[in-house]
Amino acid sequence: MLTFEQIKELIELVAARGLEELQVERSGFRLRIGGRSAPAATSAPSAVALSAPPAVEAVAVTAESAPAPDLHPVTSPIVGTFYAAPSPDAEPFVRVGDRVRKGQVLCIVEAMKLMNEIEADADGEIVEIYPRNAQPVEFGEPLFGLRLT
Amino acid sequence: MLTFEQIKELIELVAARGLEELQVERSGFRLRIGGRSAPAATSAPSAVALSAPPAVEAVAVTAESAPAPDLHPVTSPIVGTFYAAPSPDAEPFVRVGDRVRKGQVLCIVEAMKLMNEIEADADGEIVEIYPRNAQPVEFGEPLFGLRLT
Amino acid sequence: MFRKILIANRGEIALRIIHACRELGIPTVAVYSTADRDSLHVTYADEDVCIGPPPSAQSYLNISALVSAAEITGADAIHPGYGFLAENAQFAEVLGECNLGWIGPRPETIRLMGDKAAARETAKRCGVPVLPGSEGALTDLGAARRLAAEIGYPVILKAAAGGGGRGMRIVHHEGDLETQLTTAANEATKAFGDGAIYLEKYLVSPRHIEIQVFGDRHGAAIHLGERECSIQRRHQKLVEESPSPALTPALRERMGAAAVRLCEEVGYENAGTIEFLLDADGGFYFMEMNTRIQVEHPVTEMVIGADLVKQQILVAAGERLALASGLQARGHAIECRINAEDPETFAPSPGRLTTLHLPGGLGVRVDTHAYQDYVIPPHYDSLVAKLICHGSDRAEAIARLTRALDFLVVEGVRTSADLHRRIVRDPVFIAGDLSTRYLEQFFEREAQERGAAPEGESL
Amino acid sequence: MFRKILIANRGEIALRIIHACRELGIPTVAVYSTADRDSLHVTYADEDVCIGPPPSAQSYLNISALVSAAEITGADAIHPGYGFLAENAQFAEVLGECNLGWIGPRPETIRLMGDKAAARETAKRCGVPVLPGSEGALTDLGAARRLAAEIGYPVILKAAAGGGGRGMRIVHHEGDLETQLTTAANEATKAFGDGAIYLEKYLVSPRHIEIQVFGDRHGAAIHLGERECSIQRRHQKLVEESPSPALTPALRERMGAAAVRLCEEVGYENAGTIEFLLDADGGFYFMEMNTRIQVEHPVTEMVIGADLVKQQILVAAGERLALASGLQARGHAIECRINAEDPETFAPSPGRLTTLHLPGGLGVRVDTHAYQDYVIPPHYDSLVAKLICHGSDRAEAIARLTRALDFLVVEGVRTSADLHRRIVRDPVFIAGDLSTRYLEQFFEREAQERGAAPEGESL
Repeated sequence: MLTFEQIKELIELVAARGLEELQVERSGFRLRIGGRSAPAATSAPSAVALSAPPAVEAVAVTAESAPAPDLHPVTSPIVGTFYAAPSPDAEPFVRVGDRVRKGQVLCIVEAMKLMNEIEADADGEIVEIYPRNAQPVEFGEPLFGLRLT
Repeated sequence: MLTFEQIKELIELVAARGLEELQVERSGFRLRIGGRSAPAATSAPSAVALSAPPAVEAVAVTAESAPAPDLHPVTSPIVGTFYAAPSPDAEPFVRVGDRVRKGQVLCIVEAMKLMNEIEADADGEIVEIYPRNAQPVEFGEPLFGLRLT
Repeated sequence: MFRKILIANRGEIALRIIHACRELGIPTVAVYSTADRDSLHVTYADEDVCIGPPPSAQSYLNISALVSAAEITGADAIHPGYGFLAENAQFAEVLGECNLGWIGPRPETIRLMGDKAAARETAKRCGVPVLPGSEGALTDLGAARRLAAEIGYPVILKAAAGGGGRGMRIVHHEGDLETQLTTAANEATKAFGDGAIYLEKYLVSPRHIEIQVFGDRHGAAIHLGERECSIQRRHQKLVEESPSPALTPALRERMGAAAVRLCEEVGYENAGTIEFLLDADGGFYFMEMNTRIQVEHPVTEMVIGADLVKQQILVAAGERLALASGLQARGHAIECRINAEDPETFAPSPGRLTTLHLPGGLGVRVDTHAYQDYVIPPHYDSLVAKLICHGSDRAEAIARLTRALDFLVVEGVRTSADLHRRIVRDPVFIAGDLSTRYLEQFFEREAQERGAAPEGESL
Repeated sequence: MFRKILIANRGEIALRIIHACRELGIPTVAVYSTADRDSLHVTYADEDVCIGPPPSAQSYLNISALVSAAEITGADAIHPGYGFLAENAQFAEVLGECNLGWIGPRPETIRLMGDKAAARETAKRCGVPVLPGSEGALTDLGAARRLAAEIGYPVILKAAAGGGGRGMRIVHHEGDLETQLTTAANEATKAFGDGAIYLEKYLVSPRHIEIQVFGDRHGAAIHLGERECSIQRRHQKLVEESPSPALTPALRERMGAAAVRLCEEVGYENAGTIEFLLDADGGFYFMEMNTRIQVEHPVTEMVIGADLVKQQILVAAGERLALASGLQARGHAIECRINAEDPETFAPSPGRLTTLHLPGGLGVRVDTHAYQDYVIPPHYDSLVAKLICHGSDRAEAIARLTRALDFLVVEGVRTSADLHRRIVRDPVFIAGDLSTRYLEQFFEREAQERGAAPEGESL
């Protein structure tokens, strides 16, 4: 896993060297930096690819699982589908900027048709809501970033 | 390749831990330290063995190719058999303590029935004669250690 | 055909299944606990989902998390591998209810074969020999005497409620039967509060021979020869091979036919293994059926030249089995399980693999999820790699295994590799003179040799 | 049997020979140049001798150093591998004079087959087809016209003294013959000072098909089927397979019989390969004989299930060949050569392998001397590993090769792995539609596709 500083360094390098693309895929960590669109060359000198199937996406920078380090994450205790609101027509449980209390329901994660209410595990202010509505979430995936109060 | 200091450290460790044996075999370097003759245990915890066939030799310490660093080595330019003297009955070309001059014949290395005279490539004093008489030597193997004069 | 397969497992078998799916062109979903984030099955699957914390009960055994993972990734079938939920009939049923394919036999078959008594009954019904013994608990000494005389000594007395060796007695002569029965009943009462005892024929040094079977939903039921798995430590297999040095073509034919009868009787679908004990006289007895792929399936693959995991997937998708009974075996294959464990105590030895150099070349197969710098987590079983060698005959397979083991380098954790290096050089192993007591006797021989060696020998 | 074998080679083939020796129980001596101190063949041999500095002429080609190394270690036979001194008749003779065994054919056979004209004559003598053409240089235009009409257009004109494409002209129609002959003769005169030209049938897109042969000193002469090696870059093979998608059983029979006739004619001992060009009509023509083990011998081993290097050793020691002609092939095997080279320019790319993860599992064989952190020296050829995959048929072999290539990780040097990943996905390759022009056409197709793709496609 690369640190934030290292990723920044890599971006600078990719840009400086005029590389077309850099992929790093290792141990559950993925980084892909799309550089300048080069004319013909097919692979960058230092490109690292564990699997070959040519990915067609063109991502600027994607670094999974890197929520801001100063926020308190509320993570999903189960695998399932994230819902911001109790029903499609209803208002979301919380919005960015809301102050929440420990035990307050923040969202629903649906698993096997069961609606699991996810509660805040601390008092705080909602600074980030990571998943989009109806997005699948994994165990341990950060759902909200709280600034603790 | 381990340094002299590291080897000494390993000997201390093998002795201190009461190990039966330590083998390190890596990249053309071999080290084998025979420790105390332990009663029953078959393999030392940190023993590293690249090949398993049980060697029956019991070497105290064998560390190949580690001539003293302050001497100038005269190495064998060919694979063959080292002879210290021109014939079995003759006196050796040189002895430890002799002063030799560049170009002076120091020994013979026999290869395919050809007697190749090996000359000193510098002036100096013979401090070490590494191979025994009639011992096989490899290309590049140190034959003599000279203190340059 | 399935559109996407979720692999409800980890380690080498997860990777093995990924291989098969890749070769069939089917995308894969890996699931993993937080302890397995850096595992190769996660790296090499097309998608991956973290399903829970390290304890298996909350991750790899968590049915709800697995079904959810299939749902959020759009997987339409699950391969359970071996262990974990592979023989869990309820899991198979839940998948059926959720319209998810299950790569294994029907849940009712799993349930039937998972019940020892029902499995034994089924085997008897279709003429598959079982160990002769009392049907249920013994009623009195006279009945015990008559039965023991009928099946022949030695016999074993077992607590009906029991397990773990308590209430268990081996009786070699009729004269000992009464005393031993009393002792066993007393022990059983003390240990389980139930003194009921049953009696069974006792095999002194049987071989563990298992038959690989396969069925499909179109009525095919075949066998793919045997594996000898006699080399075990505490009922955990350590070395497996195919063919068995003990089987003649005629005996193979008889055991294979018995296995196929059992498959036909239960309408067995997918891959399965029927375990037998084989005595020195060629008598064989049904022990149990494993309703899943086995750890040691590679030795069968190496000799018959077919991919069993691919067949599992194809058959589960409704295709006809592409293999036939009595497929021509070529040569001989032996598997060594390289476990991360202390070579003396067999205690697990998790940790970082600071060096890993795997042997290769002709006839060498390595199934592993390990790589240099991989950290073996302490939460799961200790299997690091399966080293399988194939040769034109048993002698060549052993020679190849020996050089492969000698060239294997694992540093950072302690492994069973050195034990294997000694086994493959053991004259008794080389002679093929195996039984489930082999390993115990092997250690005894080693201890004797160490004891017998003069002090000065190691100099 | 030999008491100790010295391996006069390096890299993967040295390790391959060590494997065979270990399995036969014969101790080995590795020789190495100072550039190869850290090479695995040095690590894994029983003994090792440094024979010289990095340049091959002073080490691996240094006959005196090799003989001395055998003498000081007490080796009684030398295996030359491929390349270096493997086809050096003088080396084989010297060994004979020194009472050292030579694991290869007799020196006179090496010499005979190493002389193109003599080899061609020998082939013709025993009815093995050669490319029709002029015997020696053309005398006049009339003779050229008659010969070309007889063997059919296109024909190729070649400078008798030549090489490297100069003085070489392909003639498609009789009308062009006169002009082209003049041009070719002029070019040849300029380039070589000799305007002599000969004429040969020109095969437009032939396949490169070679037959593995084996003989022993007891008169056995057999063939072990073919390998198709059409995928070449500048006459260097890149992908090899067995069987060839182009051979019918009848054609295999005919080519095999021709190869065996040639072996019988020269009393061939040990392993050898007879290379043919095969045209689209099933006509085949002798090109040359390689009097040694080939790089691509593993594909044959995988389908026939035999160890060719072991057979080389046994036969050289005077044993009878343990293989028979027309051995039943099982399935299909394909080899990819993973070279350390720039994927665009093919320039060698030596350096440290910072990461090396080799694929494994069913049907995957890797022959390599590389390991993580190994430094590929710049002095020798760029072969890092041979990845060989076996499947029950060609489609399965390709699918397996694809997943194995996808799971291969080599970091630190640039390799041909990515080119292989593209080839195994190429519909023309998958269709088995191969010729020696395949790779050239493959690159043309790729260039066209890149040109044809709309700008926005990659978004």
